[in-house]
Amino acid sequence: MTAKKMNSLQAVNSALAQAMAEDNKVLVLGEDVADREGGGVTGATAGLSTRFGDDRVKSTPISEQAIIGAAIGAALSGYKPVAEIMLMNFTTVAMDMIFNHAAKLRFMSGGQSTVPITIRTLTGAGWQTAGQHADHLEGWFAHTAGIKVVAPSTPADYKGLLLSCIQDPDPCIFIESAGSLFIPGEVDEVATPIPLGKARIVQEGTDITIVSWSSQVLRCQAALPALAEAGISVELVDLRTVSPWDREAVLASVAKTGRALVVHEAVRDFGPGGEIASTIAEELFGQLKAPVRRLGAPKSPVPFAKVLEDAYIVSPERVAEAVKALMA
Amino acid sequence: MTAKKMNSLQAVNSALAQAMAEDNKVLVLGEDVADREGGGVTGATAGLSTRFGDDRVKSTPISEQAIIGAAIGAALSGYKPVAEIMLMNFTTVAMDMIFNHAAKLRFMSGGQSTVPITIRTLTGAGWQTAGQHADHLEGWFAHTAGIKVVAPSTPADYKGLLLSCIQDPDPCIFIESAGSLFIPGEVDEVATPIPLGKARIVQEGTDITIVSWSSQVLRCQAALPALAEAGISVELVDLRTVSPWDREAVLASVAKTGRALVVHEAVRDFGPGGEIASTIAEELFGQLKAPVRRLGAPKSPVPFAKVLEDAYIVSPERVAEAVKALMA
Amino acid sequence: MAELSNAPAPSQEALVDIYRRMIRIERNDDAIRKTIRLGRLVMPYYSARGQEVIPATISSLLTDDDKICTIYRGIHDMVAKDMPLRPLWAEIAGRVDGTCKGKGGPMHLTHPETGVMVTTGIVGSSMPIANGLAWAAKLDGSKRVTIAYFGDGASNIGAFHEALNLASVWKLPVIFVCQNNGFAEHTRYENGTSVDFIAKRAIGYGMPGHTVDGNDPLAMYAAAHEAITRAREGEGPTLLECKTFRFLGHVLGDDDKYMTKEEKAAAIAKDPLPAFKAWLVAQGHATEDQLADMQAKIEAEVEDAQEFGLASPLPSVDELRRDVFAQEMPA
Amino acid sequence: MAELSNAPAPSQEALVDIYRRMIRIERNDDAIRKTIRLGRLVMPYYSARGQEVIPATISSLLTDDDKICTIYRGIHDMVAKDMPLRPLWAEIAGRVDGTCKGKGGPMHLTHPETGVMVTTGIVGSSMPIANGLAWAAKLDGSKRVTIAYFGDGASNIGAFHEALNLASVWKLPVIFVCQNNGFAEHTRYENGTSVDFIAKRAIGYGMPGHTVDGNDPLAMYAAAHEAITRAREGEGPTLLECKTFRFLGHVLGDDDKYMTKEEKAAAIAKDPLPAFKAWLVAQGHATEDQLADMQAKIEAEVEDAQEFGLASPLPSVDELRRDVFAQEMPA
Ligand SMILES: Cc1ncc(C[n+]2csc(CCOP(=O)(O)OP(=O)(O)O)c2C)c(N)n1
Ligand SMILES: Cc1ncc(C[n+]2csc(CCOP(=O)(O)OP(=O)(O)O)c2C)c(N)n1
Ligand SMILES: [Mg+2]
Ligand SMILES: [Mg+2]
Repeated sequence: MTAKKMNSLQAVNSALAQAMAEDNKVLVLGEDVADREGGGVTGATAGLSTRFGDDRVKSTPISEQAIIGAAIGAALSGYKPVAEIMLMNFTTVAMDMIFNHAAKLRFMSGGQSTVPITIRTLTGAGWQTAGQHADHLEGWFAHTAGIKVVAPSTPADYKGLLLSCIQDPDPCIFIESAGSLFIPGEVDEVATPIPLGKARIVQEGTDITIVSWSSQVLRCQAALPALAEAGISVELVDLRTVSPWDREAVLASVAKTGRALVVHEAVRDFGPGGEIASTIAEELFGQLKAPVRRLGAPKSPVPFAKVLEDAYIVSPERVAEAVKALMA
Repeated sequence: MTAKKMNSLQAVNSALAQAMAEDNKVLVLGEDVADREGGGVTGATAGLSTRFGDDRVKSTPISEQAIIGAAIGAALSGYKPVAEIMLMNFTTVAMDMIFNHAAKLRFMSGGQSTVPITIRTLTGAGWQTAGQHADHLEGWFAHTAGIKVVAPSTPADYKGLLLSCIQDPDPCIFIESAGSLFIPGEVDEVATPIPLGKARIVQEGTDITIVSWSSQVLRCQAALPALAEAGISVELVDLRTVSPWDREAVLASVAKTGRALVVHEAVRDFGPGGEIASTIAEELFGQLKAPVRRLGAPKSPVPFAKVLEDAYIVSPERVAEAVKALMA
Repeated sequence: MAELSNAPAPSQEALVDIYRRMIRIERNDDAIRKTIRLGRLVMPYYSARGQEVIPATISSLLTDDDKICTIYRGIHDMVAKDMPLRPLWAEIAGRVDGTCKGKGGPMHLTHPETGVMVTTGIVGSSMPIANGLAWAAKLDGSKRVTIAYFGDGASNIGAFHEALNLASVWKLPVIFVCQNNGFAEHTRYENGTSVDFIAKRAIGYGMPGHTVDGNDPLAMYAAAHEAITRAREGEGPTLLECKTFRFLGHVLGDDDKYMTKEEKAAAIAKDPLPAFKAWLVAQGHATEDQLADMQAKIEAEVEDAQEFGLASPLPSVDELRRDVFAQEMPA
Repeated sequence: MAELSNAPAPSQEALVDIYRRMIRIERNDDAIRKTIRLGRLVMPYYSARGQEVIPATISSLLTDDDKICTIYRGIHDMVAKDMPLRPLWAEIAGRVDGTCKGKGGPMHLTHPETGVMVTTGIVGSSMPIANGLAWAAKLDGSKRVTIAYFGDGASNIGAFHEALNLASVWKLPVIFVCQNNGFAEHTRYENGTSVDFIAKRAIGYGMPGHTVDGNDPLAMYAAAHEAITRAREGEGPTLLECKTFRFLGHVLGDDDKYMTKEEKAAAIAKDPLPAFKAWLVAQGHATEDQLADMQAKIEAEVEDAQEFGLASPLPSVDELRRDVFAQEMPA
């Protein structure tokens, strides 16, 4: 297999092209996705309509409910649509279609309906897009029965996990995040799907487990050299899939290290970290050397000013500090 | 103060009438809320338009985005609108207005905008309304910066907390729940607002703390006699406000009992219980006699068949079982 | 009952078939209501009594391959589409032999074999999904069409707008059928809707829109024929506003306070069922006997379905772990 | 530039005032772009260069009491509404003296004193909120009006539909102003919108709708005057579709691949700013000198605002705990 250096945005494009070439049931729809419209505002879908035709790659009006509705209906008819919701905050205008329909039709129909759609959506602080363009809402979707939540951090994972989402028989929300989108890495030109629900051990260690996902993994990774210098052996687990999450991998790691820190970019309060932290605390009760701690954004909308946005995101320094505090 | 026997639905009506009489900035809007339309499908708003006029109590088209939008705009102009979204699942069609606007305008405007709206919404399993009419989504809102989440369980609390929501300067979502709506209780005819963010100790105890809210409190209460008989002294805490939640009261209680069970009707997985359980485990690390456990709905849409719906809800029996297991 | 000049007249067979669908809807509805009143069924029930003509006529022009998306008030649409009654009854009784194994219930009945693809309890949400079904037909190179049923109140929600616009831009083979019964729950049409005829909204989407007497099978046939033909021939969507009335209020048990006794009585007096039956006989399209025979068969079918449904076993609680995802969840 | 017969002609003062607002928009936009290019401002910038006439004309008919709700591409609307430039610049620079203390940024500029109530980054969401502001005006017994600004692409989203319907049913004093620049991000009007004129959608809401040349101050004045008068007199909402063009693509830096060089050049050749200026002078409404003087003052104002904004202090991180709720959150 030939590997190529590309960033995560290019990996998304590459995954879409591979999936469309391998399976002609795969469709792409969303605002500006066709080449007539420039192949997406970020270029994520560039070239696809030219290569696979305007029938399979369709630009839409600004109508997120109609986008997800069209994807659901096509999925009920045997297609595998990949719908782009430009930014995660815009899922709120399509939330009925996602929550009440895409996620529930299989159950409500007693298994007759299958909705193998993938919703690609971008989010994340760091680009000064302020309060309505950067929320990490994976916690909402993880709390939703019937939809899988995928949040990669590296180009290879963006590609391999997107391939899995597209082929998965269930609806998946695939979260692309500002903090990781343009970081390059090696990606196979013809990639093997990476199974959903399986975590990746970014670094093995013995003193403490850090559990993270999406761009936040990179910020945790950035904290590792300082921690190594401080003599702390960190095991960093990238969940990759937030729901269903890899309980076994996480519990095995914490059982070994005895300490855990859960870190996400989403707001900490009532965030997805609560599930993971409370599961660890419950399952490993009496075996932990320190309380399980969670780091996340403050309970605040994403701010505009750079100085505030920087403080909003959990920085590598704060990760390092928290780890040191837990080791103390 | 004269008290009257009424159920929680009547308490809501009574609170609205009291609030409208006391403050002519209070408005009511929503589908069918005016008396011309029968004063609401459940009668929650019956009599209000006749008493306070059709200008202040307005029935709307089936347009939840327009309902919340109108409430926000009126609130920005000094009014205190109480918007009804008939059922909580329908908040999904208005989620942009709630999440991106109502909750964020104060912050994004640097404090210039104030959005004192109350969103009343009904939900909860038990009425065989199946997959799209009964979800408890308080976890989503509790994860949202800028909105308060209130979930009463008794008629007196329905009234007193709704009065507080209406007068509160921040947007509040007020959750009415099937399992508690028709249970009667004593309510003051002219009631005093009950402060938001303060839990209620339903029963004092020394062995274990149960934390719950909304209709689930009643199911926990129903488990108390059996537990008392088993010789277990339970402290039952009704949070009343899910966000901001009463950390002090909960931590004080668990510090005393050394054991905690968090129970809600919402789906357990990535549910609001995670915040509470992980906070307890973290703050009281080393002081707990047993792991903190959470009970909630399975990760499933709400099912139709009664036998499934019954199994979906956390029953008093399951609460009792879980308590006993923690005491074992 | 005026025959429209520029539309093909339905054949005798088609007329009788429409009546068959109507009476099947009505007999089934009657049985459901009786069973609920006896306490043998427990469910929120949104009867469509009075609205039979609309789906009966439309379905007479559809095949099993054609799809419908309907709503909580949609059992008439399904019965018109010839969905079998046994699994329907088992479903509304919450039993394992239900179309949805008892997990969906009356608001989410689903039966892909007869084209009943989605039943939604969310106002307006049938429409965006219908577009997707229609898009798939187009991709398949098939001539099948999709019907999105919805109410007058639903024409005021955002999903309506987005769906009609997309359908028009993409020229989808979908027909948006508004069953305008004059009320949205307790709200009278004009108190929620800003335009005198919902069909006028079609202008805003560059698509044909027609207001039809939804109680008149011939008018409905003409309008539906035109819309379905257009869709099959790749000419795109149509909005049909079919005026009708629901005889039993919003939900069974509704006290109808929000309407006058007179208007209700007047509407019921125009009940299309006996009227159409009398017309069929008067025109010689069928004899009283033939229709009585047809009705008897339908009543037997309904009775059989009722018995079947109520005798079907209750689902196991393990069902809560099934069909959430394709893969069963661990216990 | 044709004067419409059935509308009051704007006075000389009004004409010059419209020009003043236009040039204030343009000079400010120019300064923002230069400052961004110099790297002294970092923000996503959605220039409205080319669309000045629309809010300039409308604002000339408004008072400080009248409200607007606008969008990410809305700085022209605010400047036209005479929002002071110092806090505007401080805000887009993310500083404490910004209208929003640097927390909202360019997409959420807010200035209630001049009626700039909400700026949203969500397509379509200005409209439902504008209704509430209009409802409040009605409840107050005030004659103030609210303007909801939005783009052509926004006319395809659900919020548009719900807002226009409610405004009509409630007869709200609101004017829906669609700044139709022919593109929604990279999508050409006709590829996303199913109707040739967005104004036609007004028919579906029983409200007046007009398509106007949004680059023609006289046509805009006539249409805006009529709509605003209607609203003030309690006759309800109007939909105005104002045709225009954005000279600088969707977002600053956009490479415009999705349009032809020719159409862009043709649009820019019709730049309303120099045309209107020349017309004013030719008609004797103002002299070159007067307008140059006005421009110089505006440039000084812009320069001052820029300096002020860039010199203002950065916010403290404590701001993350403030204004989330009315009460400051504990550290
Ligand atoms: C989004 C949403 N809002 C509100 C409701 C509650 N609701 C159920 S039916 C109904 C009335 C619908 O009226 P209409 O569309 O005319 O259909 P009909 O019931 O008359 O057939 C309402 C408001 C809902 N189901 N979904
Ligand atoms: C609900 C939603 N969907 C998508 C977007 C992304 N987006 C931002 S601007 C825009 C185009 C809007 O076009 P138009 O309404 O014509 O306004 P213009 O930018 O041309 O002024 C899109 C799709 C958004 N902000 N909100
Ligand atoms: Mg109706
Ligand atoms: Mg535009």
